[in-house]
Amino acid sequence: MIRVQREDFDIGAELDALTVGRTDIGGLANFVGLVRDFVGKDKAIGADVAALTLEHYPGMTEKRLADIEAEANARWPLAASLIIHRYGRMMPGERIVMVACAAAHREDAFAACQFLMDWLKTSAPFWKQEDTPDGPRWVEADTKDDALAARWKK
Amino acid sequence: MIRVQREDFDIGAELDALTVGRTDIGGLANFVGLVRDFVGKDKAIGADVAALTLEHYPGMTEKRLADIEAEANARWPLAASLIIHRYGRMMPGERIVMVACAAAHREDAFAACQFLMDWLKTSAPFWKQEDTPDGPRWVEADTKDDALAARWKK
Amino acid sequence: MKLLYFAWLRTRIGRAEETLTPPADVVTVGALLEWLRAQGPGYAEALADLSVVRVAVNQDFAQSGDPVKPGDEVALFPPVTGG
Amino acid sequence: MKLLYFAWLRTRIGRAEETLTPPADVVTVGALLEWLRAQGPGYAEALADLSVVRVAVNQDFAQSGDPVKPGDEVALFPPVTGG
Repeated sequence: MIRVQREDFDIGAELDALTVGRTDIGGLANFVGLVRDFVGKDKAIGADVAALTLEHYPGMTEKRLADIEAEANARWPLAASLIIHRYGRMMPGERIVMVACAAAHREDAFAACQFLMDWLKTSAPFWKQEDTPDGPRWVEADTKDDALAARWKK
Repeated sequence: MIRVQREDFDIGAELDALTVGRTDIGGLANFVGLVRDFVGKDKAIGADVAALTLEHYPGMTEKRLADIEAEANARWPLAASLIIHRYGRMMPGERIVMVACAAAHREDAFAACQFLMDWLKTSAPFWKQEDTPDGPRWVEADTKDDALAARWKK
Repeated sequence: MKLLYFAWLRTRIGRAEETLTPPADVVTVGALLEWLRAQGPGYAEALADLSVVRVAVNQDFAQSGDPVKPGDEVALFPPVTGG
Repeated sequence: MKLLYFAWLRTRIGRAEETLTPPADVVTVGALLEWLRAQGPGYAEALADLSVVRVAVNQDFAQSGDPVKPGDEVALFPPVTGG
């Protein structure tokens, strides 16, 4: 299941809904992305971020997320999967994205969850703008994310 | 933080407690292990499991989990980490274990979370006994888990 | 043809969307980008470096040689940065 | 010396813990296991295949050559299966 929404989400409630009544799930891997208050690798050297605004492409964003989720389900035997991605303005500490994958075995759940995050980062139409002391700044794509996504190429 | 307990836990509340008030966390990776109602790779060929009993070694179990957590924090720059492992009798669908790692960047959070699960599976003193139609059965260690843990050897 | 612009392509071009009618010989993504670039200084600036411009045609990623035709929805945007 | 047994080692030996006084020349984990094995049929059965027996001395994993001494807490158990 995929959802693109402005509102925050409740991780515990979402995970419970994913696994409730199921007895075939051995492992549930989950990733949550949050707004950090600094840019780059290191808080000590990075600029401050006061807020983050996520822009998306209504229609294509949902389509891409559904495609990515279908690809994960084709590659790994998943019992359940979920992608929630927010858009709009968010403050540091707020949740941006959540990906969860449930499977009989933990390796499948972990691998699918990382795959979804890597692909989502490099192919789902979202763009981040940060409010910094120098004004708003569009986040540039990170080549490291391309490298992380490339490891899943078959 | 580590906890060894008989009671169930609330994933959402635990994750919220781990990240509340923090603005330096970009990624939160989480794994939850649950009781499956079948043995082995495949439900179609595996025996049914009616219940699972987890035995542990009070004292050493806590010590090992604390050591493992310290090792993860030495290897990756984690903002927060949590291991909760239950013992006692559980029914299919119940939560057994939860591992969560928060970091500025998602690769560190994912890697540390997988490391903790792999090490926990092969070095924390817990033993599973399954109730099957043929009676109680001690689960045998899986050589696959040894292989997964070995990838972290430096 | 419906054009959509996102992120800094939107701010540089100065609008989020518009309907344009390129000449009949503009039949590929690459030709469309070349033609757009000549439509004014905002377009020229936004499309100066095509290595940081991504294109979707009817909500699917498209390459320079892929076809475009009247009625298509064509979106231009920078490399994505979600997640 | 305090001995603890877990999982099927506990059920085969028939108790969870006991205090024993091995001979003075039992100074390694390996020697302790050999001596224990001779203490009765339950011990012999439980310790028949040492490749599936793990040992902890004072709550740290120990190998066959590691020392044991009076007053130690020595635990015997199968390979762990938690998580």
